[in-house]
Parts: sequence; C-alpha cells; structure tokens
Amino acid sequence: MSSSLRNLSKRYGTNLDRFPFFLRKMFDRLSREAQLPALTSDVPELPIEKRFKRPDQWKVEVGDRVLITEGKYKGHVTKVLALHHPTNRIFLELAETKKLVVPKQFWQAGQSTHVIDYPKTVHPSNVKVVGTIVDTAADGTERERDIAADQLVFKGEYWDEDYGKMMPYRRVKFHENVIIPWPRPEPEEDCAFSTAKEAAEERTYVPNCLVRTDAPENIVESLRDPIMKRAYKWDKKYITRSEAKRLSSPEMPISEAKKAMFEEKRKIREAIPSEPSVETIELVGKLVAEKLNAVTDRNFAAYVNSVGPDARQKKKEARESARKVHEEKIREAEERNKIKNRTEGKYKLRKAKKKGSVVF
Amino acid sequence: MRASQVLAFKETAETCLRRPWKTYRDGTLFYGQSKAGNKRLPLSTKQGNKNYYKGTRSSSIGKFNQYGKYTINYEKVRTFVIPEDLDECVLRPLVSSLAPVPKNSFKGYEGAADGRLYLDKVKEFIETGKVEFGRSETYVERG
Amino acid sequence: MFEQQVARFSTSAKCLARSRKGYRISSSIKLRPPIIPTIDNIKVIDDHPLWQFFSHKKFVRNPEEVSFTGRSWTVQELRRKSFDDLHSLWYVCLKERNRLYREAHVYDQAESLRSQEFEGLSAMIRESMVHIKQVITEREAALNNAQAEFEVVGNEYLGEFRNAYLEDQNVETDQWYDKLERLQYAIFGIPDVLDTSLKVDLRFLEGVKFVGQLKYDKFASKIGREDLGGLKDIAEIYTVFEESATAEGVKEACAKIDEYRESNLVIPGSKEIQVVQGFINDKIKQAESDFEETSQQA
Amino acid sequence: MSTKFRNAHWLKTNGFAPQVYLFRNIESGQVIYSQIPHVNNYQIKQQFFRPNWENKKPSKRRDLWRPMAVAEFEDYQRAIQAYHGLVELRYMREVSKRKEAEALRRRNEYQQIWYSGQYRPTWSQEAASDLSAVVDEFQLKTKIYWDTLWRKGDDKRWNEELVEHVEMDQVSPRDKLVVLDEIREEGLRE
Repeated sequence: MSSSLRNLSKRYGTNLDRFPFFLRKMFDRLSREAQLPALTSDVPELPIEKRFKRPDQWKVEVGDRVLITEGKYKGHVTKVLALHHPTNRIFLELAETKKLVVPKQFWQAGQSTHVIDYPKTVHPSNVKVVGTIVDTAADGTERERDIAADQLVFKGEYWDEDYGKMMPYRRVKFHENVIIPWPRPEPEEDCAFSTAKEAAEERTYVPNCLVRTDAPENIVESLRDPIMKRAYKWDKKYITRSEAKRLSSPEMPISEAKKAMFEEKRKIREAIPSEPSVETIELVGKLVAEKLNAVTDRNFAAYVNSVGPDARQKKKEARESARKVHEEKIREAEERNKIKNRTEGKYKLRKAKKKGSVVF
Repeated sequence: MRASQVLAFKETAETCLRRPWKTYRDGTLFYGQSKAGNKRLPLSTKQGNKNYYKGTRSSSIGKFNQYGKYTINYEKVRTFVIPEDLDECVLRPLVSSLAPVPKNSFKGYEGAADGRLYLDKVKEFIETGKVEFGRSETYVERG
Repeated sequence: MFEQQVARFSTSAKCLARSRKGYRISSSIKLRPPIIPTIDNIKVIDDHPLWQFFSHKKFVRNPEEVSFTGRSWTVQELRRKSFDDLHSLWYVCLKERNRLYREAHVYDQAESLRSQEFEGLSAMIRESMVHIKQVITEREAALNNAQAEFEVVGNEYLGEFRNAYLEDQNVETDQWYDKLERLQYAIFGIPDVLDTSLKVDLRFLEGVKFVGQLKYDKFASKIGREDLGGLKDIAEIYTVFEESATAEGVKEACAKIDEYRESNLVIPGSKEIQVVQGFINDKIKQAESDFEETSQQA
Repeated sequence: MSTKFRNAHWLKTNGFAPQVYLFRNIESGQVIYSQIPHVNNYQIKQQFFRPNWENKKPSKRRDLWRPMAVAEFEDYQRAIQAYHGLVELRYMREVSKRKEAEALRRRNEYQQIWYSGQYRPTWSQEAASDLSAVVDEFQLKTKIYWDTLWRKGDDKRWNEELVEHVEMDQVSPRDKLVVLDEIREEGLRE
C-alpha cells in the first residue's frame, strides 16, 4: 500500500476532472459499489466551491439549540454538536443512527463488536434555530419564552471577540428586532505548533529606507528558479523577439515594385469621381432635350411623351379614376342583388305556404 | 437463484464485511476500478532506450574534465543560509486560533505594493521617527 | 556414500576430532536462537545534526501528538515581521516539515493511513511558507515602485525639506539632528555608523551633496564665511557634510576648506565616487587605529 | 590463498593472526566463515550444504562480501577449533538439525523465512549466535571486532568473562580491507 498511496497523486492516478459529468458519475458509482458499506457515506462530498464558508450560509453554529423539523425526532429540541464541512451538514446531539458493520482495523478504543450505531447528519434546512425572548406581562413580571425561528435574515454585523471575526446579526424574519445571538464557542487551547497571540501580533518591520529593505540584496531573485524557461514573467519589463513576433500580425511578402503598382492603382481609383458633376448633368440634359425636341416621327414622339417626366403622373390619375368607376359599378350591382334576393325569398315563402309543406 | 443465495442478500454483520451479493458479471471488480490499468504513465528511470536519462531534478555541482575527473564548482553547490539566532525564535509554524485574522486597509492606495504608500511611510518616518500602524476595533490595520 | 557426503569439512579436523576429546562440537548441542541486533548497542551523540529530523529524539510521534489547533500565518500577519523574523520562521517551518515528512514516510511504510494526519499538518505549514515568499516579494516590489515614485516627486519633497530647514530659526536642536540623520538614511541610504562593507554609489553621493550644501547654505551667512563663494567640488562638500550640523561645525569645515584651497586642486565629476570612498576608508582606518591605541593603553 | 583448509603452521608462517573472519553478503545476508581475510570458492563450496531457493549458493563477487566480524583467539590451534566449530554448526543448521533450526527462524505470513527483496536477515543473526555457541562450547577467550556493535545484540547472549567486544573503525566500504589488515597486524603483535 505504501507505494500505491504515494502514487495516488494527480500525475499517476486517473484525473477524474478530465472526464465529462456522466462518466464521473459512473466512476463514482463504481467506486461506491467497490467499497465496503462501512466506508461509504450516505451523502456525497461536495466540491469545495459549493461548501459553506460564512456563518450566514450555515445559519447555525456549534452549541446552538435547534428544533428538529424532519424525520424520527421531529419536534424535539436538541443541540448542534459539530459542523461537517465536506457535506454542508450538521451533527446533532439527538439524531437518528444507522447500523454500520465496521472491519476490525477501523475499530475504536473500547469497541467489542462489529456493529456500531453511527449518528446520521442533518441538513441545516431541516432544523430551526431556537432562541429565548423575555415577555413582560401586564403586572410587570418577566417570563422567558423559547421561540423557534421559522426563517432567518442576516442584517448588519458586529465584531465578535470570541469568534475573532465579524459576525452577522441573526434576526427572525418579519420580526427583525428579535435577534438570536450566536452561541459562545469553546475556547481552543494553543498547541505546540502555534505561535502565541502576542508574538504573532508584534510588529518588527517598519519601512524606513528608500534604498534597501532589511532583506539582503537580490533576495527575490534567489527565491526564483534561475533556469526558469519563462524568466520574470511576473515582472516583465521587456518582450522578447519571439513574443514580439507572435504579437504582431505577419506582413504579406510583396515586392517593392508591386507595392508601388498597388499604390498607383489606388491613386487612380481615388481620382475617378463617383458622382457626376453639376455641369455634366446640365450638359447631358441639354443634349438629350435637343435631340428629343427634334423628333419628327409621330409614333416615336408619342412614345417619348409617354415616358416623359409627367407621363407617370398622368397614368396614375387615369388609373385612379378607372378604379373609382369600377367600385361604383360593384356597389350598384350589390344593391341590385339585395333587392332581387328579398323579392325572391318572399315569393318562395308564399309558394310553400300554399303547398302546406314546412321547410326547415 | 438458489434459495440459499437469498441469504446472501441479507445485511448481516458477516455479509457487510464480505459483500457476497456482488456478482462480478456486471463488470465490476473486487478491488479497483479497472483491470487494464493506466497505461499512459510517465516513463520511469529504468525505462526508455540507452539514451534515455531521466535525471533526478537535481542540478550538477561541477563538471567532468577531459580525463573524467570531476571538479566541483562551488558557485553551483547549494548553500543554505540559516539565521544565527534560530534557537531563540519564538515563532512557530502556525498561529494560535486566539489571534484574530487581521485585515489591511489600503484606502487611497492601490495595494500592498503601491510605491506611494511606501513613500508616505518613509516620509512619516523621517518626520516623526516612527510609522503608525493604527488598528481599528474590528481588526482592520493600516496596510 | 552418505558418509562421504557428510564429511565435507577437512579431514585433519576429523583426525583431530578422533584423537582429541572435546575438540569437536558434540552432536547433542542445542542450537541457539538467532541473535537479533539491537540499537541499544549504538550510542548516538546528543548534538548529532540528524537529530533535527526527530522531534524530542523520538522515533515517531503518535498522530495524536501532531493534532493541532490554530491556522497558517496569513499574509497580513507576516507583513508585520522583519526579514530576520521571516527568515527564522521559514527555517522553523522547514525543519518541522522535514520531521513530519519523515514520520509520514514511516507510517506509509507500515501501511498505515495515519500518515495523512502528518501530511495535513505539513500542508498547513506549507501555506505559511508560501505566504512568507509572497510578503518578501511584495516588499521588494513596493520598494521598487517607491523608488520609481521618488524619481517623480522626490525633488519636490527634498525642496520642501530644504525650505523648512532654512526657514527654521533654531535648527541646532536634537530634533533637527535626528531628522537630518533619518533623512540621510531613508532617502540616500547613508547609515549613521560607517563600516568597511560600505560601498559609495551615486545615491550616497547625492546625499552627501544635498546635506553638505544644506548645512553650508544655512550657516554660511551666520558665521560670515560667504567669502568662500560657494562650495566648489566634492571634497569641500564632503568636509561640510562630515562636520556636525551646527554653526561651530560648519566653521571648522570652512577652515579646512581654506587649507584645501591653497593646494589648488579641483576634483572632476568622474572621480567623485572614488574620492568619497577614499575619505570614508581613511576615516574607518583612523577610527580602528584609535581604538587599538586606546585598548592597548587600557 | 584461502582456497583450501589452512593449518596452524601455514597460518603462522604466512603471517596470519589466530583469527576467524565472518563475511556477510550484502545482497542476501548470508555469512561465510574464513580463516584469512578473503572469500573464495572453497568456502562457498564448503559452507553451503543444501542450497534451495531461500538459501542459494552465493557468488564470490568481492563487492558483495563485507566484513561482519573478526573473532580473535589466543592461539592458532583454538582459532582452527573455532573455525571447525562454526562450520559444523552451519552443517547442523542445514542438515542434521535442520528442523530445530527452522523452528527458530522468523517467518512471514506465508510461513517462509522472512525476507525483504533478496535479503534474509536470519543468516547473519544465526552466524552471530553460532559464534557465541562456539565460544561457550570450547571456553575460548575471544576478542570480537564487530563491523557495527548493532549486530552483537543483547549482552546476555554472550559470555562476559570470555568475550570482549570491539567496534572496527568506521570507514567507507572501499577501505574495509585495510581495517581488516590492521586488525591482523594487531593480532600478530599480541
């Protein structure tokens, strides 16, 4: 196992992140099946970015009294024992247990049987935080009362000496003046590896010289790899030739003569006017008018008149009057048809009554 | 399925330790995830042809001369400069959890590496002989 | 046949065995169990360097002994620490990681999963070490940026300082002496105690010129030595720089300058660094010989 | 030189001290007893009786054999006696009392002699035990130069009145034979 454990690095093992989601799921299932039940957990571990980090995400802290709202112990009030960070769930004092069969090498001290009761974790959404409020009765006596917050809001924050950080105020939603304070954490003792608070907070460095710091010269260079391929990428003062080449687009391999030719052509193209000048238009108009006025052929003159500038307007007017006449004709015909249908109907009804048959 | 096999599906203490319900026909293995193994492993020092020298990621400390004698170049030999008063150091590798995590404020400056900030501190030092690093009650320090 | 095979060892021994009683080992001897080597026979000196790989000279610690509270050093905390502290902390961390790595390896070899607890602590310590590197790099970058910033606003600042000094009626106070000393060190890197490792560079030279000129301008009219017509070269400026920032000091310097001017020497700009380095070396040698004399007398 | 059994006269005339040398094989852990500070085919042939996969006949490669101990006796006759005793005990372990010897060896989970790679530490441990047995059996006054005192084991296993333990000079393996030669000269002087 020793060598295999060492080799379980990213380099030697399969990199699961490389695979698509469904394959990762399959691998996960396979590995779960291959494990003993004692070593599998009911709730899968969450990726690090999905884990809770702030107290307003957890909503509860260790030592909080909570009301259980789901499962076997629904309605009981109990205490939070621990937060299980990998699954975003909490351990409660009063919790459902599952029976686990544990192989001998994982036995705890004092264990005498394979089967143990292992407490299940609970999601924070399945509990409600319990707080205490003081009621003042009409006669002035004060009475403490427990409340369970259905929903919580977190507004404002304060410096908490015991937690050593800013903590948000935990308020009951819709009753935001009611604040449920965070429980007091158990003070941790310093271990052999930790620096005392005073030593950690002592300041021994003051920037007081523009020429040098208190570090030896070239200390930063000595921290870095002297034969690094991309040296000083962190503090780039110049770009290398190859980088400059990569950053600029390549030039077309065109000879000087050809370039001159292109330039000449471009100048010619620019010299050609795109719109005719006023003089040109007048000259052309004069020439055309002279030519058309000199037409002698009657048919051709008629054609010229029909395509003249006012011919279109005339055509339009004619078409409009024709349409009006046509519409009048249609209206008259419809009037006629109405009268005809009415008289015919009357006639038919009378005929049927005479015959005595009923027409439906 | 034989009647006796049904017993194997009961979750008794013994079956939980032995997993008799597992059939290996579904392609799953008793251990691991694949029988073929990963064949795309990096070459080890013992693999490759006669010209393959993997190295040990350690730099040389000299060179061989034409007769095969190795001369050490002491410029290339690693030296570790250890502080003289290491034994008196009260700092430990970690920090007590009783010490709150301070924050730094760089209001009016770009950040910790801002030259103007450094220059202002130096000016303050010239004027008063010390530099004040005020800390608010919420543990926000001057950067 | 069997007999021949048995008698592998020498015949002379056989003869001896026959002739002398008690020469050969009796066949009824009971075989002794193998002697297991013990490390009790090995004495290791107390200050053996390799003990640094062991915690309290213990082979391995229990995983319970490396259970920890606390957290890694943050960058904000390390920004408070001087380089010496950071340097020591780096080696404290490194030595602890060496120990942990060795112990984790021992647990690994014993096929125990408890090695992960050692590696967990090691990873925490590594974070501290990464932050140390960051702080050192950051400081260097801040210094470089500040130097670039000073190129832009430096003359303005020095001008302000100069004006404040010249306008102040009474500058012969401890406060101004300290301030001048701090300015020398902070802007030009001129330490108040010179030692042999000091290398004169352009910045140093600039500082000498600034401070020397400042003193002369302040006190020249007061002591009535405007007849010198300004300081002509680096040797003169250095003479003023060397003396204390009082009217007395500048007066003495002016007297020396008078002596110097008799020689009609003028130091060109290209030789200035060399000359100042020479002055400082002479001064250090003088101080050393003085110290030796006094110690011999004592 | 050590190509055959050497008697007391030969050892004396050729400038060898009354000593028995124990060489160990760094690959397999096997031990060879020798009258003079060399290992040869003669000893391999003489001291490995029933080779099998666990106790193969070793090669005589010089780089594999390192001195483990040198036992110095009072005179040549006793050195030869001890040498014979050691070889005979080896014969007993391998042949005549094999079952008894097998019972004393440390086993792995498959009931084979414990090993790591090619190395079985039991051979050198048995050699040390045999040396102590020989010293006790013949009541020989002995001075043992150990490569490392680690191999000596528990002091209770040795007769304190008879045996004196000394550690050889700690030198690189290349210079081990020089140390053996110095021990030989020391033995001759006494």
